[in-house]
Amino acid sequence: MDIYNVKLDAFEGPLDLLLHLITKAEVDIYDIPLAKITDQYMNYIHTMQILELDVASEYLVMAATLLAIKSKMLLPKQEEELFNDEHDFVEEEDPREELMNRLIEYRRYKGAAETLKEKEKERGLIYSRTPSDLSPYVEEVKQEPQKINASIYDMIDAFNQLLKRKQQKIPRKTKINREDFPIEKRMEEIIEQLNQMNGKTSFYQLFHYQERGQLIVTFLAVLELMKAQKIICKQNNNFSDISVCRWEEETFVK
Amino acid sequence: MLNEMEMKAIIEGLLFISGEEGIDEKQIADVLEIDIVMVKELLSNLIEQYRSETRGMQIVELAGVYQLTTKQEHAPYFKRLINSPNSATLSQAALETLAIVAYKQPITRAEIEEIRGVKSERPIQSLVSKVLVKEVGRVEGTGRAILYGTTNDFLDHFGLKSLRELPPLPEKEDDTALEEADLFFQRLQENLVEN
Amino acid sequence: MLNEMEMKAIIEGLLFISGEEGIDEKQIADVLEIDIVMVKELLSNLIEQYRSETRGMQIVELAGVYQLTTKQEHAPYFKRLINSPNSATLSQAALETLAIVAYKQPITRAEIEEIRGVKSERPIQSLVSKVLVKEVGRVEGTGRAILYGTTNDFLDHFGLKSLRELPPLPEKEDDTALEEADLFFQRLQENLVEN
Repeated sequence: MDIYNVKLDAFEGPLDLLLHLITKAEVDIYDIPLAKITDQYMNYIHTMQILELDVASEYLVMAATLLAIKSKMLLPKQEEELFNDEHDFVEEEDPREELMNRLIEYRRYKGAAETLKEKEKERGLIYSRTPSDLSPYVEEVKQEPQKINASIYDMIDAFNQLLKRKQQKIPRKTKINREDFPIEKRMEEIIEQLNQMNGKTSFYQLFHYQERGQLIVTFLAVLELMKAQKIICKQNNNFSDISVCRWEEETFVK
Repeated sequence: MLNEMEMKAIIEGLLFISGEEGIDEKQIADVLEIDIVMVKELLSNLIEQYRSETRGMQIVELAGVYQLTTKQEHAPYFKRLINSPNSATLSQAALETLAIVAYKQPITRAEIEEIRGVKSERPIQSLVSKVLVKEVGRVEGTGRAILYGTTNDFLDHFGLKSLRELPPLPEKEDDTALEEADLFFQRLQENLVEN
Repeated sequence: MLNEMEMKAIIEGLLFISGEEGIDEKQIADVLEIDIVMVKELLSNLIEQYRSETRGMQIVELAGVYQLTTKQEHAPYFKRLINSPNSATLSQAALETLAIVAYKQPITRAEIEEIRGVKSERPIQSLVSKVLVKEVGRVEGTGRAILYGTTNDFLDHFGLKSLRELPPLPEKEDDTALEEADLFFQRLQENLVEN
C-alpha cells in the first residue's frame, strides 16, 4: 500500500484510533473483526513512524495487546473443547471482551466530551462584564484581623480572571488580524484551491503564507480536513513531498 | 420600606456590579433585608421583564449564582468589538479528561488514564491552571493520590446551573440486557444456596 | 436591516460589555454599520428610556465616551453587599491584588497597577486593613515607594506553613497545540530540506 493516510495528532490515543477504525469499517463493536482492525492499526503505527512522529508508548502497548488477542483467537477451538467437556456450563470467554469493554467505556466519555464542546460553544456566545471594583464601598475602620470568606483557590481564581480579562480587552483595531484568519475560512480556501487544481496539490504549496500564525492555521486546517475526510494526504516514499487530494472514491481505486 | 420597583432596580444594580462573578439569592436577601422567598419572586419577575422587552441583556443562572449577560443572538455584533471570552476553547484531550472528571468525581489521575488509555498529566494540569478542575481530596492509604473534581468555573464555562444539569452520560447500549442476565443468575444462585 | 428597537438593544449590550472603558459613537456606528447621526439619536433615545424607568443603571457620557454605571443613590446597598458576612468578603479586585502580592512580593503599588491595568490603591488599603498585606520595606532611591508583602495572618488564613507552599500560578494560555504544530513543522521542513 503506497498511500499513507496521514492522521497525525488527530487521535487522542490508541482507544480513539481503534474507535475510528471500527467506525470507518462499519463493524459491530460487540463483534470486532480483529484481524482486519489489527492490520489497519499496525499500518497506522507504521505511518507515524515513517513520518518520524513519536509513537507514544501507549500505542505500542495496544499494538501488542491486539496481536496477543489475535493469536489467542487463532488457537484451535477443538483442543479446548476436549478439555472443556466436563464443564459444559463454563461459557467460552471471548478474548476480545476486555478490550471491547474498554472501548465502550471510552466511547461514552468521548460522547460526553462532544456534548460539553457544544455547550462550550453556546456559552461562548454570551458575554458578561468584569465585576465592578467594590473597594470604594469598603468601610476602612477595621484594623483587627477578621474572618475572611476566601480560600487560596479563590485567590488563584481571581488571578485567572485577571488573565482572562487582559486577553479579552477591547481591541484597538490592529488586534483584529487574528480574527481575520480563522481555521474555517482557511479550510474553505484549501478546498477551493484543490478544486482549481483538479483536486490535487502539493502539501508544500498550501503554505505560501509567511507569518507563523498563518502557517499554523493552515496546518490545523489540513488536520481538520483530514479528520473530516474531506482531503487525504499521500506520500509516495519517505521524505518525498506530500500531495494533498480531495477525498474521493477513486482515490482508493488507483 | 422600599417598593417593589425600587427593589428590582437595586437587584439590577447588584447584578450589574457583580458582573461575571454573579450574585446569589442569599446575598440579595441580606442586602435588601428581605426573605429569600421574596427575592425569588422579585428575581423571576425581573427575569420575565427582561425577556418580554427588547433588551440587550438577560439574566441567567450559572453555577448557582445569577448573572447579567448579553444575548446569544447578539454575539455577531460583539465579536466585531471584543475577543470572544471562550475563543481559546479547550483541546480535545482536555475535553475528554474534563468529561471523565465531571461524571466520575472524585477521581484520580490513574483512573482517568485507565479510561482514556493515554497519559493525562498535561490535560489535567491545563484544566487545573484554568480552574475548571481542582484537587478535592486525597485517596486514603499509601501514595495518597490526588482526587480531582470540577469547580464552579467549570459550571460557568459550560453554562450549567449545577452538576445536576449535566446532560446524562451516553448509555452503554446493551448493558441493560447484561445486567438483567446478571441479576437473574444472582437470584438463581441465591435460591440454590438457600435450598 | 435591523429595526430601531433591535439596534437599541445591541447598543445596550455594547455599553454593558464595554465596562469602565466605555464606548464611543464611532465604535457603535462601525458595529451597527449605520451613520453617527443615527447613533446619536438612538443613544439619546436609550438614555431617555433609562431615565424614565426605575432602573438599577444609568448611561453617562464623558468626553464622547458612553458608559453604563450604577446609581449614586444605591451606594448604601453596595456597601451592605461588601460588608455582609455572607458575601465573599474580599472583592475580585482585592483577591487579584492579593494574588499578585503573594506571588511577586516585595512589590510596589505601581507594579501591581501595571499588572492589573487599573488603579489599585483601594484594594491595597483594604488588604492592609484586613492584615493580609503589610509594608515590608521601601524602594531605595528617590520616591522610596512602599514595598508590600503578605503577613503571617495571610499564611494562617490560607492554611499555609510558608510561602513555598503556594500552589503554582495559572499559565497564560494553553500553547500545547501550537507547540505541537511547531514541532511538526520543524520536522517537516528538515525532511524537505534533506531531499
